Amino acid sequence: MTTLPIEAGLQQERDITSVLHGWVTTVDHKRIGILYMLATLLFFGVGGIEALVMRWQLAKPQAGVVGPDAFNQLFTMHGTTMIFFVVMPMVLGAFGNYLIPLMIGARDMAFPRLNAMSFWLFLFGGLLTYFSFIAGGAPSIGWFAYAPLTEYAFSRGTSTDYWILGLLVAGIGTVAGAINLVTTILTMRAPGMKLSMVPLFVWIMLIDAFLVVFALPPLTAAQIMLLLDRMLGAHFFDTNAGGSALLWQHLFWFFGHPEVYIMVLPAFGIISELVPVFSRKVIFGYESVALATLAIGFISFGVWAHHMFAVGMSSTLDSIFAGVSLLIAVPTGIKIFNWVATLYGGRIRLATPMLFALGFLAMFVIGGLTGIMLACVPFDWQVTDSYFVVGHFHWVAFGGIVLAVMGGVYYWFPKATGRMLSERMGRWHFWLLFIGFLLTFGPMHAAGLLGMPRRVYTYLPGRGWEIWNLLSTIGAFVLGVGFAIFFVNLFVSLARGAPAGDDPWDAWTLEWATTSPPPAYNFEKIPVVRSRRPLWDLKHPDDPDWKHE
Amino acid sequence: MSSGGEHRADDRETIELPNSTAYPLTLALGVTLLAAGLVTELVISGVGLLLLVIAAVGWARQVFTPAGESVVQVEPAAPQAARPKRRVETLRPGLPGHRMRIPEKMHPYSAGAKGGLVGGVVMAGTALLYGVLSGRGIWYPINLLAAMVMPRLVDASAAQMQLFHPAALAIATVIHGVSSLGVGLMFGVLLPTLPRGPVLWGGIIAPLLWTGGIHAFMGVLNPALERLVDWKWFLASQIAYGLTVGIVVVRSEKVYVSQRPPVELPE
Amino acid sequence: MVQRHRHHQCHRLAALLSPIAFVLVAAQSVFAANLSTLDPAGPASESILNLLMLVTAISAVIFVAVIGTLIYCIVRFRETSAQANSEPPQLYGSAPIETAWTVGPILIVFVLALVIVRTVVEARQADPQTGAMTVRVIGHQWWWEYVYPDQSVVTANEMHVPVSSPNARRPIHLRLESADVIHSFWAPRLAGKTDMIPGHPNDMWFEATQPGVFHGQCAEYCGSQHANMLIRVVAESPAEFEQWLAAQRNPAVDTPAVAAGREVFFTRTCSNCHAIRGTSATGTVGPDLTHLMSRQTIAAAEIPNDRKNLAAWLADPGAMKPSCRMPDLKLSPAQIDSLVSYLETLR
Amino acid sequence: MSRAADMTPELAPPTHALDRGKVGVICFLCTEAAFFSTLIVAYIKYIGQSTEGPTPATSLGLPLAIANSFFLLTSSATMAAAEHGLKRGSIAAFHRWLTVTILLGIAFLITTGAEWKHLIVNDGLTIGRNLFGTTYFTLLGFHAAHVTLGLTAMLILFATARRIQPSVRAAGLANLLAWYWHFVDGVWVVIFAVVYVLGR
Repeated sequence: MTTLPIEAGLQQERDITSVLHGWVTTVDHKRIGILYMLATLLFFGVGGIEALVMRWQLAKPQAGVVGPDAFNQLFTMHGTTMIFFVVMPMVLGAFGNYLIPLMIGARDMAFPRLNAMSFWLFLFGGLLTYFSFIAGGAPSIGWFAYAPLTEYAFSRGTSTDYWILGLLVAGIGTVAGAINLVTTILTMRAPGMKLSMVPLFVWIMLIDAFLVVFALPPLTAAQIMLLLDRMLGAHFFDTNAGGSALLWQHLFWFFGHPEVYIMVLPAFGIISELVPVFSRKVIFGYESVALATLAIGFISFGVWAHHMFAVGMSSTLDSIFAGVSLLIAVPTGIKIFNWVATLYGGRIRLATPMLFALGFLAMFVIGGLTGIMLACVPFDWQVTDSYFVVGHFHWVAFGGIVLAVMGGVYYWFPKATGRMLSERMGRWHFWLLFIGFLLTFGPMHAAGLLGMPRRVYTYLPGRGWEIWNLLSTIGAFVLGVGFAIFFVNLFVSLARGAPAGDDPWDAWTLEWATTSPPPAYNFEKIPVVRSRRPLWDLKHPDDPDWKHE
Repeated sequence: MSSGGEHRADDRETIELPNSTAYPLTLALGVTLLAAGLVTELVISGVGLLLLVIAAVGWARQVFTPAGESVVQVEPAAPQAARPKRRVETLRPGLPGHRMRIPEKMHPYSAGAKGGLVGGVVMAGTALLYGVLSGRGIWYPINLLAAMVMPRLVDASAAQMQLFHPAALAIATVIHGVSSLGVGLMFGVLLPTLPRGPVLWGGIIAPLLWTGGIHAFMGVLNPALERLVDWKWFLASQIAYGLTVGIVVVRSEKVYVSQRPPVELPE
Repeated sequence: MVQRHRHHQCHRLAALLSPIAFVLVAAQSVFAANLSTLDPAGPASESILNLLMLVTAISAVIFVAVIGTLIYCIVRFRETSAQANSEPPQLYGSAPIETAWTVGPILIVFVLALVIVRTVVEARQADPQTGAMTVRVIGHQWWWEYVYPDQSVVTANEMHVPVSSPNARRPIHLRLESADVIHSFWAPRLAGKTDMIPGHPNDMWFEATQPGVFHGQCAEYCGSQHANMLIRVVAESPAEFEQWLAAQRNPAVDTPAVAAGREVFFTRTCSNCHAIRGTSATGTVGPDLTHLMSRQTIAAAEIPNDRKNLAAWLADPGAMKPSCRMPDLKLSPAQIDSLVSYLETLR
Repeated sequence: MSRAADMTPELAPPTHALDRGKVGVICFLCTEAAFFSTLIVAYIKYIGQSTEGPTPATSLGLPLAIANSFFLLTSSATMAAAEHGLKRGSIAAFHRWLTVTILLGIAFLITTGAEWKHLIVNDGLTIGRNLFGTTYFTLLGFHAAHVTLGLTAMLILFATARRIQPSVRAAGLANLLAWYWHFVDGVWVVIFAVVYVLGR
């Protein structure tokens, strides 16, 4: 078979400057998706190194690797980076951008130029935030930046302003990207492809993009208020002038909790694609998975104050937010059960993408269960803001999002590059990640239960935390090795990987119906779709899905 | 507006695609400099604003004139070798086809719901009977259940538990009703799938397991109940409930499960 | 009675969940630092531990069921080479089974929600009416101020409370305030944490059912020295506590022998920030020093309060506690020596 | 394997009724609504919380606000008329009604400016004075900025409408711009209720 170059159909690019020029001026959703991927991997490396330095400092009590201010900057930038400059742009920008037009049989996004702008706003926003390091110190306010610590009286200098402005800039890009995704999914589907036929990944991304549309503006507004406080002497969060410290928390978490789902739903989407293909079965309960996602989306706007059980709300509010938070367990459980039921009676192929998907399933159950624990308000009073919470959200963020995303990378890398990633290195990568993950984040739960608060740059000996912190640090470095193998795998396979062919996994969605990598226009002819698995129909002409759906 | 999305499956060999352009990058840079100027020098904001305007104008020109797009020639791709066709196995001998929603037949949901409600009545009756026979009166078991959510009943004495509390009656009714109905629904669906049928499982095994499990945690679930309950009667009421659900469910006629999706998604 | 009953409950649960408890408890040979949530020393933290055990048990059941099924599927349904040319039957779903696994979690959540409502209300209704002793706790960057309004006592970083017993309950009511940013009061063996928010005072209640020094630390990130904002709650018998109160109520002694050090204190701006009752020093920025030497540690850290450390602290506070608010006053060694001698009389 | 194009050729391609521009603008207005909701929530939260004067009761007058409401609400109607004119293909009607709309918008800005001048010069109310000033100038400022943006877009459309042919496209743009303008008016109605009625 022939593999068309990515720029097929566009002008030929030979020397390095014109290649670069081609990439920075591109409006092709696939190239923008790849740019997103490269940029987020870069930020991921930076955020990961920040985490390793912190773990090194915490490996033993009263270590002197970094001082308090450097440490506080590190955890602020680690959280900010991983959430705003890694996970969100990776799932929405890289995966959403690259896959959605292909999956729905479109030639590009609805607004290709806006798409390019979204990427550059994200990248420049990230760089602006990091510029604070050069401009006199990074922000040291924590990623949720609680007022009044962020007010000028307590955070002098410009670092906090850089944090606000960088996130504002990136935020505009994110919202524009979300609008683009919604519009693309609603208006650009291939003929015949009803909304009830799009791949679950697309369904989930549609809901995800809606969450961005409604959740991000409150953060933007809150950040502008904070900026006005800092620059023009306004009093939104100035408690001495009657301003409220809690208003910031309410606004931030009104964004912040949907944000958790903005990050994790695409992981659900990836899993919903991988599990059926590697079980050789149609997803068990397509409608339930889609509706459960919708339910999670709705409920996620009603749970924000469960981050605030310790701020002294009334018992009524505590109970309501606890109840609604518990309720989220129901649709989440439905999804997990549906994925497992998809495995049941299938033919499971343990290729690397599936390893990550199965790792996700196992770990996400635990993350979900500790989430239920945290919704139990009195228990939350003990462990909120402790290392138990750090363990919990990393369990979800890493055991959920990162494992799913890695599975997605192994699954779609052949489509994007025309080459397979090495399975051997993939297996090493997976097992190191899995073991390192358990070792890093498991002990954090124990440390939290034993009274260790989060965001401490050091701790005293004899508090019972040493062993857990040491294990965590060892685990973090195992993770580091795992990711080093991953990056090696990316580079080596890009140059020397086995040719992938159009459809290496024998899959069923439209992106596998074109070449790897696809031409700029994606499809020679836009396919006509009659079922949820158009490639099944193609591969089983005597027994197509559409006769049954 | 541009991009070739509107071109559907047609015979054309060419496709219109938007041209590469630096305006999105320029506009993003303008916004960033505008922001950066606020914490450095306002001059930088000025430059940012200028870039922003230039980019916006250029962008608009591209969108609203044909200059923004060019026609791309489609290169026909070589056909790939066909993959060997894979046979699809049937679900199980005797079952229709290989695509279905399972199970083939089931007791209707209404049977489970009805069983749950009737079982709930029988269970409540057992509990009230206990109240009467033990001489503590009918409010005693009701108050015990309500103490699960009523802090003022948690430390109440056995004597206080015999009095009538309207709120306790309301709360106990809700808790009992919701649980009876929910468990009935679950039993109705799940029990027939277990070997030896619903009556044994629902009537004996499930109540034993359930009571055993709950025994360990009753002190947290409902400390008042754990303090004052008679476990023999507790188990008896559970068995009464389970047997009732099992009997109601098996007495219902099995129906075919719809092969349509349970809900229709928007199109 | 209630208390005893619940204690019993806790042990039964702990036995049931022994594998989990074992991992956590056995690895820590002793709770040397007195700040484990798993080792409650009062009814507030004990009822939380009970709730944790309940949720852990429910979670364990769910976990075993889901992970068991998952592993079973992986083992049982691995593709074999014989199956390479066929596809398995395509199951599209099952309305009844999906109904069951929707209703089941709803019921679990329903029951949990009921228990949560009760425990939350229970914790909050704790006893202003039963004569709890009020302590105002004011969070500062980065130390704690404790005010006993009804006993006219002000101290810092070390809170004293009487032990509560079933016959003579001595509940404590904390009025939590902040002087600057948000802090959070957390002594895990006694109770869960409550935030201290400027402009939004909070309340919490606890009882200490055994004597001892209960540790904890600020649990809401509050700036540079968040990690060195340690809590010490000293629970002692009611008699000892009354003794302590009486001693704290006295104004500072004035010992002529340390007049030189006193001179340093009042001439070198110490009194701008610190108060010493019975003198003209009434600053409120830093800790009240009237009975400084009654405290075991200094600087809201585990630094023993002795002559050597006091001298080192005065020589360069930033060396012991980086970026702390107390400035380096550039005192000469002689001045430090006399100042420490003066401070040592503040018993 | 043959490629996707001839997947199920017997099926006629149905058309999607949804228009990209409209869906995009609706999404955009959703984000705007979420943004203004946040500012309005902050305003409501801080009503009466200022630790010192001036207060809305002493500083805000209804006459100017009612005049402003009149300008904006009327301009919504004239915007609809302009849009309708373009849809009928009458550039002249479009220009006529758009001119009225723009003038009404400018009148709104001038009135707002007058109110601000009064507040700043006479009452000494600035964004840094008290919570009322903080929330008032933030909310009204962002709204006025949106009005200004809308007017700029109208001016551009006014100047280029003749050149953007075929006129269907200009009509589509006018339609989207009208949605935006109605949205900005809607926000004003809420602001009027919150700032000048509820908060005074």
